Amino acid sequence: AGSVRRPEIDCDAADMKELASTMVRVLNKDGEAVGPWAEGLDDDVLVQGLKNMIRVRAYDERMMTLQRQGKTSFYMKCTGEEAIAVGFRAAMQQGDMNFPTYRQQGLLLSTDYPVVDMICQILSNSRDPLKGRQLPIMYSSKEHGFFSISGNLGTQFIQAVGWAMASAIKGDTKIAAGWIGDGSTAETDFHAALVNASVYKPPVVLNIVNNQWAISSFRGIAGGDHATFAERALGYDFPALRVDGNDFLAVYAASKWAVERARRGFGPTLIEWVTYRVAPHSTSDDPSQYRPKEESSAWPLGDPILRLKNHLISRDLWSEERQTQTEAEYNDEIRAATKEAESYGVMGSGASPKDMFDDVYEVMPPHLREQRQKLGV
Amino acid sequence: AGSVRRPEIDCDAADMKELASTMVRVLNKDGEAVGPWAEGLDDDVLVQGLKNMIRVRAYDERMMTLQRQGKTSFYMKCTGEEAIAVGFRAAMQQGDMNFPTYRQQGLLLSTDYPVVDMICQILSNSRDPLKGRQLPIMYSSKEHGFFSISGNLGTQFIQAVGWAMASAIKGDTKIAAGWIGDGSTAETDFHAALVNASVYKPPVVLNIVNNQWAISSFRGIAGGDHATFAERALGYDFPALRVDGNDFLAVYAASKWAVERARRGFGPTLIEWVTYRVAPHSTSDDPSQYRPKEESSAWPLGDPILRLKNHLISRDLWSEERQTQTEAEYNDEIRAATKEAESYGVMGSGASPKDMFDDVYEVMPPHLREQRQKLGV
Amino acid sequence: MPQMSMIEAIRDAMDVKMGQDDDVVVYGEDVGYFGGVFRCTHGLQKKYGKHRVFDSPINESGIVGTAIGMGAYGLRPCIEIQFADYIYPAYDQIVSEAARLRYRSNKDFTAPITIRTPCGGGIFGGQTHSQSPESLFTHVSGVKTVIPSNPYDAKGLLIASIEDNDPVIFFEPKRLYNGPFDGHHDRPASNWSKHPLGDVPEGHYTVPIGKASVFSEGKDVTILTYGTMVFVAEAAKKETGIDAEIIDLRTLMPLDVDTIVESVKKTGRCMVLHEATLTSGFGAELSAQVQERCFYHLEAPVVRVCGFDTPYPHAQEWDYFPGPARVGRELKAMMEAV
Amino acid sequence: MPQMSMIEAIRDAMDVKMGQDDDVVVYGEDVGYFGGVFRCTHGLQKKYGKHRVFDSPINESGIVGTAIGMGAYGLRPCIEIQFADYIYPAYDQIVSEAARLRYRSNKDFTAPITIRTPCGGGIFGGQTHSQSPESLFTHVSGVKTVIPSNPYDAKGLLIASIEDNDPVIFFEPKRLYNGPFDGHHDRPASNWSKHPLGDVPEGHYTVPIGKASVFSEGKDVTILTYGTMVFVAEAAKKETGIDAEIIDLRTLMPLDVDTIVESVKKTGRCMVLHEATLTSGFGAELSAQVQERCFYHLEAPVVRVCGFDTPYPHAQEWDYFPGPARVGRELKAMMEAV
Amino acid sequence: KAKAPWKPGPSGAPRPEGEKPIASPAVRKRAMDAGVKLEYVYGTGPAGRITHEDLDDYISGNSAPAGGSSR
Ligand SMILES: Cc1ncc(C[n+]2csc(CCOP(=O)(O)OP(=O)(O)O)c2C)c(N)n1
Ligand SMILES: Cc1ncc(C[n+]2csc(CCOP(=O)(O)OP(=O)(O)O)c2C)c(N)n1
Ligand SMILES: [Mg+2]
Ligand SMILES: [Mg+2]
Ligand SMILES: [Mg+2]
Repeated sequence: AGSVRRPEIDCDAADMKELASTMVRVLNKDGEAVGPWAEGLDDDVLVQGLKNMIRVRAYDERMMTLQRQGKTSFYMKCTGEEAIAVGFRAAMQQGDMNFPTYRQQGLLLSTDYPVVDMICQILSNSRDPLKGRQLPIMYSSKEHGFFSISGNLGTQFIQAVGWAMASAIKGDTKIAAGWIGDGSTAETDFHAALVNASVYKPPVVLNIVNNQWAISSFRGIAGGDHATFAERALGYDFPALRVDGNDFLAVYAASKWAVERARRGFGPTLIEWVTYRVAPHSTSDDPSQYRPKEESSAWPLGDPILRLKNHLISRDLWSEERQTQTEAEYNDEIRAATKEAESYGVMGSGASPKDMFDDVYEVMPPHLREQRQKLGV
Repeated sequence: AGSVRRPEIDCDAADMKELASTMVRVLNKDGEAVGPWAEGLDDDVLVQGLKNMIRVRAYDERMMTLQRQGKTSFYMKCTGEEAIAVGFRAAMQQGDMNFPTYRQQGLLLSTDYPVVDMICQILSNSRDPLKGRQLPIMYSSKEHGFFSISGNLGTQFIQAVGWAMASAIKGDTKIAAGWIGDGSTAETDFHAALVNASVYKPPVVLNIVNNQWAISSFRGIAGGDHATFAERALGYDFPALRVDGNDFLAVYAASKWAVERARRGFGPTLIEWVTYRVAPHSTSDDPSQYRPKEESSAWPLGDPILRLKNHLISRDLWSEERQTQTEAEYNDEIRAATKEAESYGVMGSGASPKDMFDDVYEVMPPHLREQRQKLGV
Repeated sequence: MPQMSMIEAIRDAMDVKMGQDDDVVVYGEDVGYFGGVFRCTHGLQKKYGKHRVFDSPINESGIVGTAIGMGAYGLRPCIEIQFADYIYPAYDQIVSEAARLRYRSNKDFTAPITIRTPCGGGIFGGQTHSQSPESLFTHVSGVKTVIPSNPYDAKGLLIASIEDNDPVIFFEPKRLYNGPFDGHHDRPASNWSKHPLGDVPEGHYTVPIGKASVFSEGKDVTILTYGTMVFVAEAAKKETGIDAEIIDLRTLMPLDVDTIVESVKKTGRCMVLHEATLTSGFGAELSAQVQERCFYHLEAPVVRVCGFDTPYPHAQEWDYFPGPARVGRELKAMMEAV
Repeated sequence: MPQMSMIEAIRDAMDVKMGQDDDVVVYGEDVGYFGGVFRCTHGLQKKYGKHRVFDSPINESGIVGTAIGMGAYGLRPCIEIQFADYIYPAYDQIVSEAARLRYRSNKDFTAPITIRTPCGGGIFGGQTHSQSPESLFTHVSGVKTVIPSNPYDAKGLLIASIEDNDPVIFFEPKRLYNGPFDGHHDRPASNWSKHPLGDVPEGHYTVPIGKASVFSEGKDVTILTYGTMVFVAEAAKKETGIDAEIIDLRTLMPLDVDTIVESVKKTGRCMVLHEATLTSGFGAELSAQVQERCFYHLEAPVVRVCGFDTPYPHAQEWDYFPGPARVGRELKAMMEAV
Repeated sequence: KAKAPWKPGPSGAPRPEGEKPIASPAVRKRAMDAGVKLEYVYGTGPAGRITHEDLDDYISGNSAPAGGSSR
């Protein structure tokens, strides 16, 4: 920890190439914050970050229970990866836009987006903000800087670049953040994003969440065994960082750097967040078929919540009691929210067939009106 | 010239990264061959290379005349880029396969592929080996290691990787070569090729012909202004070379290195050939609309034919007389071939409507038979 | 009124919209400095600056992908795919993203983008500069598909497309760029400057998306067609003397069913005519709808005259192209059907 | 005879061909070590080694692109796209390359590849795990399109596809993987082990590409359908008591026109039934052809019963799905037409 | 006012006994509106197809009589 330098915010890409191959880490083995990336991190942000991570984990556990109870068909956890979305969100501002994957619930749970609405989306019930049209967890909230999630991998990486180009075209200072998984970097739209980021240098941060697995495929199947994913940026004339994604302080520090760089007009940054997918890919997945059980229980890189907690306790900013209490509070919050959400229906009950025909276009064209009428809804 | 080291054939990608940023060049300003890449180049190959380049240029000029005479609708020259295809082909063996672009006529003209057939393809006449179905210059010859050219940019880069994977799967020693233009590296299939080459390490050489222009777009519009195209390989764990593509000796030496590396099982290489598109993009193009006239007349990097000729003359392997004589010989050859080809028809005359329906499938399905019958052919 | 070619009319539509609305941006391969390989954006960069009119990397997926992002931000990109044959790398972005965005986000995000792309054969362009892939888009819920046949409609429809809040695929029949084309490639080309539809008003006007036009009235048979084939139909009508009613659909999705039904009910006969490959072409949808909606008025089967189920061949272009002779033959045959 | 699920039958087809022909290779996302998210390739890597059965990067364009290269070399790749909804990034490679290669090279190169991909809804998969994009391929000259409805056909057709020298898109209706499905999602699922079409011979056999099967004879009305909807049609037939002749097309391109025409000429009525979106779906082509070929025998309009022109919604899946109730209603209505 | 079944005549190919009548939808519609059952109408068109004229003849009583002597 602490050994990687922190370049100036406007450092030339060519002058910081080694940061694509090393790893930014702030917390050392003893939980101390060390090195240049440890500087200037606001304690309040760290404490709030811990709380948000606890909230995310409480949410994930509760939603898993819902799925096991047959109240939703599908869920995806981000266990072990909480620091990344939560830490990154802490560096963003109102008006910035994320183009997230399905494993970035932490972005939304770090805001005041109503958790009941999130659960209603998962239950596809009568209060589902997306009217039952989307698979559970595919949230959308423009107001909260969370672009509609797509089921198609990689497509949104380039959209983030486009959004940032628009911001630049309008002389705006808002920034965009693209999100992609290690496996999905193989998708061709990853390249589209890098090329366009290279040519137009828009204010975008391109985040690769390298959790080592893509369903059953190890990162090597995406070409990430001997080269790092961050090194993909080396041929595109913009900088890359490789960061310990389970070290909240490193995440927050690197995010701040890249977000500020973008906002001040110095262009895009690619960040590889090194982490580990502790959970199965989704509730439809059984990882025991393809990876040794010990691997996930060993929890490579450590539990990000535990690491931050220990750090904060060592600095007297936190305590075991507050930890226990906070966990209980969020469990209660989520339990209550779940209860409320369930009152609007579960597993699609409450979704209306009428809603099926709306919003395909801004104005319903005659053929859809005809189809709806024929169905009698 | 001569300053870039020549790594061992099995050198680790990680240990030769700087070769993506420098430029391999063998001929110095005085036309002497210098440095490690100058070693072991067969004089016969150089002389034959010069001849082939002269042949290519004679062919290009003649085909332009055909187009101006209205005997074909379309042509594309490779003026100034002759060394690349000719030099690369010299390093290949029978059985290897190229996946060329439309500017690699030199690959075919370096073999014994009948030039009359090439011209018949351009004329879409009754002897056109492709039966008039393809745009002029979109040759195909399996026997001569020349994969059917596609009008769609970039698509064949990944196909070359697949062909090489097949060779490896079968324990074969044949290698494949992919070809792409600087502008086309922006296509998403470029990334597909790099990712798959990275994961499977098949025996393929991936050639980028950086002639600085893509129709009206300068290389910067493909992200190649501050980073080199060769550097694109840095994130994919296989080596890249950046080579003066107008220096036949450098081309041949680098090709030999990469081809041998692939053949001996050490995996793919990306090569950026730095050159300059002297000609218009195609006969449909007018570059005076988008680039200063002086640029192309300055002929950046020099005329590859002149450079090789001077080198060979300085070594007494060639003479002005042989140059003049060879030019005349190839002009005569091509003129005669053109005359013969024209006797089979020009501008599509001689192509049969019946051929339109064949070979869509191996066996003509009933609906196509019906359509053909209805047309009465 | 100014006389414009289709190229000029298309350019003028963008010019008008860019002048009115700062959120309109224009880009694509060779679109900026050079002004497009067909010159449709010529002069726009000079007028509106490099931030609003620019060159793209050769990456169709990126062109559409960035446009979706810009649309989500609040811009109104009008982008060019150099040839419709090269739209496939962007197909995923169009189908999975642009088309679905409004629906899946419950209107939280939209993609008000216009994708201009030249289509169709007749310029000796071979398999990869001649395609008409419109039916690959009409199957996709959430996109609109527009294809004008003349300068007046081109300008009005392009302005309407840019103003539309849904993604529009705007096909430009390249054979018509410079003049109307009756399908007789062996006769001298004519020019829009001599055609009434080359009269294009200055400034802002729209031709509504979703409305067909009766290009030529008639009572014997209805010809449903669009783009280049409108003028081929007209030529076949003249040459056969069959009193065909030619309907220029102009918009394929949403389709103007009322105009179609009214005409077919009147004539009792219907030909569907397009340049695209027959099987699963848009003609299949038209034929199906006509027989669903006008069944008991039909005196003869709905006939499809289309490109053959082959790639668009280079040398055999005019055998492939459904020219006036083939259309005429089919017209006569269907008038004889009892 | 062994009893197999569709998954087992598909796996067995690959096993048989890999055993017979060293040139057959199998790959795709999660296909190698894990054996595929639907387990269709389970055990094949163990049996044939990592060189012949392997995992791909998540890059559909690369999966198809490499397969084309391998095909040109002389292999016979049988590749998997994890869901048909994710085939679009590979669309360019399929349309512009695989489909055109034989033609444009005058047979110098061919692409004898098989692209397996699960399609269709009914598993609560939402918009991006439920699509049926078959008509986007039937429009493409040069590819064949196959879609089996049961284990016996699946094995025989997959073997035929792998042996075929043209590119084949092989759709696997995922709702049928484990058992026939009559469209009543609220009733207990049934299992192939209790169905005669779950009887699958060991070893090599083929079901010919291009031949439909008369799934159920009848004389009142012809139902043209395929995949999941075959069993829905059967359920509607039972529930309404209407004596429908159900034709399982099995191959969409090339289409078995003779079987269709014979049946419709006999019944005089025709319903086209599929799960894909109505507009420009394959039903449009079927409807057009039926009216072209059987016009004077039709006693009522050809009716299309299809998915709606919307994305496949998640919660409203069973409203979208053309289930036995909707099919039955339409059947009754069309029998009343005179 | 049902008439007797038709009998094949010289101009149309024979339509086998018991097979359904063939006619365009427009003819079918007219017949339906006129209350005529096409089974009884003689077809002179290709493959015994019933044309508008056949229907006119039938309605005006000019078609082949029952028992079918020649026209
Ligand atoms: C275009 C496309 N191809 C395939 C899939 C199926 N799929 C869903 S998630 C996934 C793995 C993604 O792995 P990664 O990018 O590493 O993200 P992670 O799940 O690890 O967060 C795959 C293959 C898809 N959704 N979209
Ligand atoms: C997919 C696709 N998009 C666009 C085009 C149109 N196009 C043909 S050549 C060309 C420029 C290619 O430039 P480059 O790759 O640098 O090759 P060069 O012509 O310089 O050899 C373009 C844009 C195409 N053929 N295919
Ligand atoms: Mg992952
Ligand atoms: Mg170039
Ligand atoms: Mg619009």
